[in-house]
Amino acid sequence: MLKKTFKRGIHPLHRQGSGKNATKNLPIENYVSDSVVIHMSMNIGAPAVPCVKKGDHVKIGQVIGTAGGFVSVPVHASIAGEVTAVEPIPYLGTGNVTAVTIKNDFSDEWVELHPLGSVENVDPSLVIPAIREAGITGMGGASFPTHVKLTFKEGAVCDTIIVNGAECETHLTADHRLMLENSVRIVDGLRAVMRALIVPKGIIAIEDNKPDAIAAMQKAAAGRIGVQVAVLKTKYPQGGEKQLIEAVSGRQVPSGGLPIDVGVVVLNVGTCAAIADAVIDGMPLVSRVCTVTGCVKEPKNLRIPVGTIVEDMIGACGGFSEDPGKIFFGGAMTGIAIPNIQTPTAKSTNGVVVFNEAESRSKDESPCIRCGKCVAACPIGLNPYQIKVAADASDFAAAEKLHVMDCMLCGSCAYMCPARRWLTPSFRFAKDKIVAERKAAAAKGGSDK
Amino acid sequence: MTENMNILLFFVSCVLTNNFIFSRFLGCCPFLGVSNKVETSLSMGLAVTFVMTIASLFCYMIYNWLLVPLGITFMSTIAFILVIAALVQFVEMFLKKSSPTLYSALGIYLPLITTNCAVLGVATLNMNNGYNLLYSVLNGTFSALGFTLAIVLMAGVRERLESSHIPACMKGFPITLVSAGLMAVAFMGFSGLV
Amino acid sequence: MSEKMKLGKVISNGIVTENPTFRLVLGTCPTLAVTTSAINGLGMGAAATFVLICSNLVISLLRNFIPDKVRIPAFIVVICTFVTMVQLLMQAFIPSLYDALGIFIPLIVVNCIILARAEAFASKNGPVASACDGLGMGIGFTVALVILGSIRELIGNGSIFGMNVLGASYEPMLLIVLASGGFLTYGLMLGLFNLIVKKSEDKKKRKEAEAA
Amino acid sequence: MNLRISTAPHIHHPVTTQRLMIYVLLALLPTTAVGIYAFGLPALMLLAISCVTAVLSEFLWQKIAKKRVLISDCSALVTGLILGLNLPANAPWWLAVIGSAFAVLLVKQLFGGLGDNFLNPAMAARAVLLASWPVHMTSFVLPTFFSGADAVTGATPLATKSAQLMDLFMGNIPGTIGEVSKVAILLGLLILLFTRTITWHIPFTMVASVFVFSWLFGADPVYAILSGGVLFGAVFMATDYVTNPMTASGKMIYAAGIGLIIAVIRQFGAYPEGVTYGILLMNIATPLIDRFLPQKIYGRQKEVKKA
Amino acid sequence: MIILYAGLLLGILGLIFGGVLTFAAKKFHVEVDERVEQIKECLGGANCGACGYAGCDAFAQAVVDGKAPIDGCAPAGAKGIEKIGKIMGMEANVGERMVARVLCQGAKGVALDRYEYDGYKSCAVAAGLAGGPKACRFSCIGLGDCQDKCKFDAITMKDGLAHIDPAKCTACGACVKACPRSIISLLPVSQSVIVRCRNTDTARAARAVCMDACIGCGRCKKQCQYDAIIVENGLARIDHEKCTRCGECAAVCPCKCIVIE
Repeated sequence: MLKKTFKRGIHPLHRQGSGKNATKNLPIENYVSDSVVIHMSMNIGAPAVPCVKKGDHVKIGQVIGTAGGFVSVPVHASIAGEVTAVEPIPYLGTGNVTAVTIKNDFSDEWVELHPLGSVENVDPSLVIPAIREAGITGMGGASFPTHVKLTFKEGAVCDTIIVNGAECETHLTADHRLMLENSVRIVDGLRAVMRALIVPKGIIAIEDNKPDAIAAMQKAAAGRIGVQVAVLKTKYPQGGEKQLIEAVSGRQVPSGGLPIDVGVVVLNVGTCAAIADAVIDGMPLVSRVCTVTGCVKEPKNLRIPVGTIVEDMIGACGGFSEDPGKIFFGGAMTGIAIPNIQTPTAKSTNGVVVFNEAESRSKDESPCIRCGKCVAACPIGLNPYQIKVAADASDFAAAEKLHVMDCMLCGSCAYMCPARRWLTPSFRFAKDKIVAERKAAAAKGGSDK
Repeated sequence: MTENMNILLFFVSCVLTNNFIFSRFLGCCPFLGVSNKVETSLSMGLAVTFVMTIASLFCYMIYNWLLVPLGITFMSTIAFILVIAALVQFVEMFLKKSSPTLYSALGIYLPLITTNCAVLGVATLNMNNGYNLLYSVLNGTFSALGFTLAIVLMAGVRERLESSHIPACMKGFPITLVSAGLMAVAFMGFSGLV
Repeated sequence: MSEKMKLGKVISNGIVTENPTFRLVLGTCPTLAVTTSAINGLGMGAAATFVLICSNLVISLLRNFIPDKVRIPAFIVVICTFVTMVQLLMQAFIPSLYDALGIFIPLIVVNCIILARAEAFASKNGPVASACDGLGMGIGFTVALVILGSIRELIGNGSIFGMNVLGASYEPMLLIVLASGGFLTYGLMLGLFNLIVKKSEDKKKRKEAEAA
Repeated sequence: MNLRISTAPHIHHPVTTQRLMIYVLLALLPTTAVGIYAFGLPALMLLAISCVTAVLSEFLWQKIAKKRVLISDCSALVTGLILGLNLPANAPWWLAVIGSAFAVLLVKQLFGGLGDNFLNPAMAARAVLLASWPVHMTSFVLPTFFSGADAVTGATPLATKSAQLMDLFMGNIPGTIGEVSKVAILLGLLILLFTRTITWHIPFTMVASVFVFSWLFGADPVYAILSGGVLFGAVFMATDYVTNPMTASGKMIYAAGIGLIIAVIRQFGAYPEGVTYGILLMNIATPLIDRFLPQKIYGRQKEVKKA
Repeated sequence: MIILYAGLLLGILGLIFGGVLTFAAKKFHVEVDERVEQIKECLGGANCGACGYAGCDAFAQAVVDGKAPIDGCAPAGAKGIEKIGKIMGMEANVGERMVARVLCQGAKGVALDRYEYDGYKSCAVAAGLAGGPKACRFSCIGLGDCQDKCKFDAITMKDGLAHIDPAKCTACGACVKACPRSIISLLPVSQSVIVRCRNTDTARAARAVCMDACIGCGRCKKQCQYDAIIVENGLARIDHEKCTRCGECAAVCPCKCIVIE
């Protein structure tokens, strides 16, 4: 059978099993630390507003930050204990974010939960509000509030929901293990959304390098209405929303559009499981599975409370096996490097990867030899070489003409570049500049009126 | 049939083998000056083609029907340059009036063409080689197409050189000239085609 | 400043500071076409110098009589007259050179240098200064052509002004006297010239900075 | 503890520029070996001289221009070797020196070094040598290991048209050092394809194009692709990264264009061989191909159809 | 006879030509910016195209639009260029010469690092990663965005800090725009007393991230006899109108963040 996939793309760390060998056979372990730092900017959009103060006692699942708008979700305490600080901390982006520090009293006391019942019987109109109240955001890394994704504009019709089990990123096995161990929950979550939005078809897409997960999901999907499993050829960035849609349905999301424009919604497997938890048990999103791998003594798949400090997670894995050079959240292709091991995790942190000194040092850029490997790799079909030339000359108008705004920063071009040119960062920079310019122009246009 | 074949060979000769830029050095100023953008150079090339075709026709008529009968062929240069200058002016006006779109595309290049030695060159060449009316006009058109080909190729190369790390002293004209030299080497491959 | 020194400056301006070939990059067509040998370069340079001096002189004399609107065509007619004179003179007295330069003699008319000098200098200055400007520009042009011609003749033919200097065993690099060789030599000379100018300017600046 | 931060991606494909160049050298090895075996010591000398000159010129230029010295990327070595393989075995030594120096200094470094040249340096240098010293560049000797007698000067096979196809294939023909043995060239092609240094687009399209156009122009198509430098050019020279288009479709247009020009020059032109000029001319057209070939961008196809 | 023909021909052609020109000039007169005409006067007028524009008119227009450099016309010569400069630069170059200054002294070893940056060499990118590689959020990031933008070779990077050579600086402002931290300012060249810090954090926070940070202690203010120093938001600022360049403040600054150029 010809397995489905998208055009172009790459195979990162092909010989090393995409860096997943160390953890792909390890069952998920629970780990709870002494304290957590939960920051309020866990979703794209408006940050949550903290509603507890220093000295308060909180239970697991208690709301500690209320949603700051429609494109925002509440934040819940992930452990029970005393709030020791509510203060701004520097985080991964430019500025500071407000964070709530909770010291664990190990009482494991939960707030009172309000289960809605089985996913096949629940009132469909209650599902999306429940998702919002549970504070669910996309758990594949983008952290877009899920209820916003599931609220369509007038007239849009969704005919397929795709569950993203591709996990094409390197090193990560969190979704893989979740599919093996919580397969029924994932299907439940999918069914809940299908019923809520009256969608006839749900496809769980999994790459063929996870045969055990495919078998488990097929078993769980058997007999469920409209649910099927699609097997995809292993390739990066298959887990990208647009690539996954192309691979599974053959449709292409129009440039600048959303998946719903072609009648599709994509949900991560972790998100589906969280939705099932929220509907069946009324449980908010307070923990997630996170792969800790690389230069740690015992790489593990951990289920951690949201906000666990990296240092504690490394400790849970037996400490560093070598002097660390670089640590990043997520896989090696799109992961975000963190400045120190006191950095807390978030709802979207699907992995913590530790690189040693040698792995983390990047080579100097050498001259571009125009080999075209970047063009052959780009899943969007752009010409990264030309965009880089424009970006280096600060000619952002030219970069925009070359469709840099369609770039999704997957890093495929930079991975393949034999001259080690910093393609992706310069595209990110160009995109930021263009967005800023557009905003400025819009603001100006508005004031003119 | 043979006439058609001859014209084809004449075309190849004018465009490739005896390319105005790469083997005759005519029209080098605009070739070096106006070749920094592909679009600009294409418009320039088309404008030159337009003018050279008409100039060949008029110069042929002036020379063979006026200067030769009167026995004042030594006036050819002065007559040609006046014809070309007047022609360019007239074409500019005509375009402005009749086709504003074409004018906005080619118009700004017209004054440049007056002093383009390719136009005077083609008239003089026609005269020296004793071409008949048809071949004079064809020579004008085809040579200009050769010029267009050269200038557009050059513009493509120069756009690419823009992002190159050329030594400071070679930037601008020097590197353009060296590029033109190397392109001329490549065009030598066409020698002997006709 | 005395009148003489001023004129001297006008002349030297054309030869060095605003050398039409190496600094202004004007008149590229004849420069590339006729510099296959030193003697051709000299011939072309001399012809152009003659036209430059005469046309500058005449245009300067007529500058107050030519209506502004038609000045460019008028200049062209004047230039054209002298070019035709040169053409006829050469044909009569040095036919070998006339054949070698061929079509590029009448094309002196459209040589940018001549029209540019007429417009930029002769139409605004007196006849003596204009003639000097023509002389300077002409010499600058000639010197450049002779330099290029000598280099190309030396490499491409092993000789200078027709005299064999590199010996019989030298195998000439034919390319240099072909079309592409013209572009290459001119480009490289231009680069070299830029480099020298830049170096000397830097030196000057450094000295000034030190003095200050 | 301070960690290191960089932007994603944090991993890279192990192939670097240097390694790509080494793959090319590896692929050139069979051809070089056969060339040296066939033509003996003079060929070895010539190759050594051109390689040393190329690397030395690059080194000196980068030192004098105070640039980063990048000779370790091996690109100058590749240029030198390809140029050497493009010379007739009995060419004088200074031809190799001038050619290599011209290739590295004028065609490559003057434009900014690796990646900035718009012409293939070795090809441009060969064309220059051919124009400057046509006699030296076109007097070929028969390989000594077939005929036994050494230094039998013969005209280029395209001019005599007497060589048999098998001789052409195995290399029993007069020609430049590199182009004699097609077996060795094909071995090199396999190496390049296997290491994914190049894709199939250029070599296959170019050979197919020469085949088709030669046939259309009334020449023997099999003879056309086996004779002269078509195979060597298709495998090693037209595939030079820097000077060919970046997209797969662009590469095919480029290669087809080379094939057409080769067939035209051979059939109607003054030169018996058109590979060098074909490649150079399409090098010149490369920026335009890159610029005007429409890209198929995800999510934008419909837009194109509408317009 | 021949002379007659020649004369006649020239006369007739000249007449036609003149007529055409007059007609064109009258019929198709278009209003243009006065400066375009003035600049055209200074140009070579040969329509040679060497400037890269389609003729002298196009070049003059481009100069007025600010797209072409004023020295783009080679035939115009030095004098012509000077004139064009005058036409274009009437309003420019008034007042004192400005010079760009770097308001940070946080070189390596002076300012503390937050992390080691190893990536795309761009301050703007690094500034967006976990708050920038240096602990101080007002510091020079030191990856040379300003250097790249400087067309006059006036900026050098040393120990992760930009240095501007006032002799080479033309105050074009390119570096000011390029700096994501806005630590480069254009100041009058005579203003030689400069507070080389922009940290507005509290004294403790500022001291914690950089040895040379201004802590807003106010000793300079007390020392200044001319009331030329203002301390706001924990940062000293000098009023250039009142400052006499006496240098007393620099002598007492405990953090060495007031310097005299």
